[in-house]
Amino acid sequence: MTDLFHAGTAEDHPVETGTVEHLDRGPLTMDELAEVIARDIPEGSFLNLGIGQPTKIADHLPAELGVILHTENGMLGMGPAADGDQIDPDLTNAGKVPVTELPGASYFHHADSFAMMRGGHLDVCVLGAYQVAANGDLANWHTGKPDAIPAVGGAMDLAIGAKDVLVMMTLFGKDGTPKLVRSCSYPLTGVGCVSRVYTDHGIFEVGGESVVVRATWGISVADLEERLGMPLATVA
Amino acid sequence: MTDLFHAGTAEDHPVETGTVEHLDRGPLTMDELAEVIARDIPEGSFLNLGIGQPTKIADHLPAELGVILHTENGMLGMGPAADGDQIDPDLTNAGKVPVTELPGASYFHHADSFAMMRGGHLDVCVLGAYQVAANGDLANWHTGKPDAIPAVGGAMDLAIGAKDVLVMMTLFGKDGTPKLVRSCSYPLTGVGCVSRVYTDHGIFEVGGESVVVRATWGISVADLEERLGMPLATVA
Amino acid sequence: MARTQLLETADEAVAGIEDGSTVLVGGFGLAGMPFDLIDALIRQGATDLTIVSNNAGNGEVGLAALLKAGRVRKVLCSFPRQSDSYVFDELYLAGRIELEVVPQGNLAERMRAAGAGIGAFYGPTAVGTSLAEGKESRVIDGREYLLEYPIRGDYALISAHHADRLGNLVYRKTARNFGPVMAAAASTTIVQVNGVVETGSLDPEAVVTPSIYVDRVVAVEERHYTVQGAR
Amino acid sequence: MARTQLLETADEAVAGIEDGSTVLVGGFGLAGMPFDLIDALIRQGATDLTIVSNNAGNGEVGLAALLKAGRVRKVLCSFPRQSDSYVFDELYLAGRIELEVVPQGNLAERMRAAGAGIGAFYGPTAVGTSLAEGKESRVIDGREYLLEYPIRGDYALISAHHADRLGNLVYRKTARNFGPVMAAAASTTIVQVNGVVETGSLDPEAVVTPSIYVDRVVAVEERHYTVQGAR
Repeated sequence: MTDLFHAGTAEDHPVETGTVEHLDRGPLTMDELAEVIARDIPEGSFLNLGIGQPTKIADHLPAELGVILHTENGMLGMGPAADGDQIDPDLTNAGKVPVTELPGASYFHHADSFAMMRGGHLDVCVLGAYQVAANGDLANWHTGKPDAIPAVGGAMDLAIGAKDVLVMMTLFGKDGTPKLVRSCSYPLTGVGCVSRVYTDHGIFEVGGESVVVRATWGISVADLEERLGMPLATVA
Repeated sequence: MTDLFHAGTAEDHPVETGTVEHLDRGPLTMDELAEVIARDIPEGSFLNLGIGQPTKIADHLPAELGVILHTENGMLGMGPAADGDQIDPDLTNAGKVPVTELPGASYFHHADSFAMMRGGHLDVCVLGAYQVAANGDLANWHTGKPDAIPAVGGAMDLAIGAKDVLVMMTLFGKDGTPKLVRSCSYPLTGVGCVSRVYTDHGIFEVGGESVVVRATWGISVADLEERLGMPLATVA
Repeated sequence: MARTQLLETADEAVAGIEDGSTVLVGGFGLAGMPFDLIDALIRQGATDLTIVSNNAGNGEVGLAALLKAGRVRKVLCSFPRQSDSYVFDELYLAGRIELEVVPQGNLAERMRAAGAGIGAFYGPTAVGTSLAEGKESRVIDGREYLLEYPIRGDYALISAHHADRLGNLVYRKTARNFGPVMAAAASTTIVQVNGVVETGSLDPEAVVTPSIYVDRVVAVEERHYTVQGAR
Repeated sequence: MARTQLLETADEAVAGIEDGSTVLVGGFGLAGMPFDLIDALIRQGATDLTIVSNNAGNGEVGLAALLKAGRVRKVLCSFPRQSDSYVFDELYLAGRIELEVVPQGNLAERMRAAGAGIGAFYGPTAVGTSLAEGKESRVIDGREYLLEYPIRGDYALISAHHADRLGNLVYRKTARNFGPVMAAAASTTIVQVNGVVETGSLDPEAVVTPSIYVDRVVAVEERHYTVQGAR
């Protein structure tokens, strides 16, 4: 499994290495992707994980890394999901799933919690997405379909709040349509806010002059360019 | 002493009685004035007392009235001044005088404390003043002298924050100049914010079409009109 | 606000809520939702209400029950759509309820502004999105912000853990959520608690909502409800 | 902000503060003043500082000592003039220090805005006074407000009661005052505490400043100072 993390260990950070194509295996599973992202979370970070797939990342953060989880419903120091007797209806994460409390936790009300986010105090947040654009635009709150009930939650606050906004998603929709795009067709959550996109097929840096691919899994950079319909820069 | 309070008991509130001239005695002392004001504080009020003379009012509030004192440096439920072993450098009032804590007290930080004031949650505050104008303008923070060091503290926040802003002051300066005036010559603390002015010589309602005198001590309404140089309305 | 009233029943606690009121309702999903007060409000009968809450109800309890009873004209919330928000969904899709979606941070901060006497503020959220439409914007120090106005309530219905007899409140864990902000943003704040304790028994350093923000308190039986997502 | 550093001495805690920095200094009078950190800052030598604090020093200790050492170019505060503020008074009257008087509520709320990502806000204080001069005003719902901008610090020096090893803070009584607001408003927050306790020993419901706002912590000997106004 070491190879899986070639693009993601703290010691061997993708920013400092060249682009790696992993062609001896298929795309990552979402669990593998969570593990890759976890390796990129800096030691001691304050981290918010969006509802859905990103919550898996917590399972791959070693305790000694000292990462502290924020949940926007008013807590720092959130622990793993609660099981059995641990379940307390007064203690849930932002997805309303019962969770636990770690030593050193603290609780605060919603205005304080969002002040923490909007004031730029969180180091990293990882969000799911419908689409991310080459310039870092994020679309993850609304499909734009006329019969969809709009529901934004804290997504727009997270998108503009954390110092580093990462996206975790599959690179293609179920119909094969790319979700990393030149420009979002879905309603935006935030403008130019995403720095890096982690997908089953590759890791991409966005928001710069060109999209930079840091790693691929099960596909070459050349094939990715073709499927995404956009040029991709690599790092030597 | 009952007569002293004719204009001020809860049962016999000046709003509901005619103007009373107390000509059988001299002006009130500041302690007597504090007692008069205390009788006008409604039961269960949240009350802020300004630095200086107004702090004396606390000594005259019976516990059964359930008045809760706010101090803008972050506390509700402030008790009397601390003596001897009670003195704790971490527990002072807004004048930096050591005070005590009553059961049911709570502490909060400065932004929360001023949000409480500015959000209009305090029922009453009583402030000292250099001048109050007939329209309710308050001047209590700056003499306007060129060599004076300006220092506003929380005065401007209190002036606009409490539901009812009362002033406690001597009616005349040491040189005999009236401090209840047609229009303030000193720099303003707040515009049209004062509802009632309690002085050694009389109680006045301001901010209406005319200044209404509710009670006098040691001087007649007619003589007050002459000394203040303004017409005073009375209540039959 | 004058001295807090301690009431015997949730029905007494919600007495007098007028038709057409704006009611801030605490809770994030089920955590912190004032079930007993909402049930009492349904019995009380006030209608044509505007509800401000993070969600728009779960299952058929609490806020969902109020919606189902047809008492709500409009909902301001951040996240109406949930796995079990079918009551709201049906009303909304049938055009029988108005919805204003407000980003969660704006919902909290706009209520905080109402409680704090702030006339309006420039917030960083939703710039460049469809939720910015119709809002004034301004560039400050090179960053764009949107002008956001306070959200005030005629009433707040919230849930806390304990109150003392003066009305000071403490909460439990993430059930704190919107309670403290709503308590300060409403003209009349009504609180259900799991217990009323003697004045002086709460740590003054740990009081979260001082009694000045609390108008009516009622102690209720401990809540029992199914936790969504429990595994 | 990444993991909080626990340091052995106040000198280590204030290392690296640059000339010309804006430093938020906690305390209301002497309560909550970070004496040890200020003394260390005097030894450290940074100069040309802008200080944001409620007062401008008492006697010749703490902030007054920093002023006396000639390290301060400008003070933003609400209440410089006190019975024992003679160090400031002399510097000010001699034209050797700049003063910006800010109403206490604006001082607190403007720092809160800096910590909360608010670009600016319309506040109710000082309307119609000389402190409104030069400020934008706006009538909202029939009431006039002034536009107020955030006050950010490069550093905050504050005092708290206890920290846990992660950097979570609790305070004591009215010494809490500006500490929590300044901790969130500064790029680097430095805290002196009376003691560091094990992580997990603070009640999570009673933590006032979460560790995310705390960069450096140093435990100091208990403070001894004369209380002004004690009788």
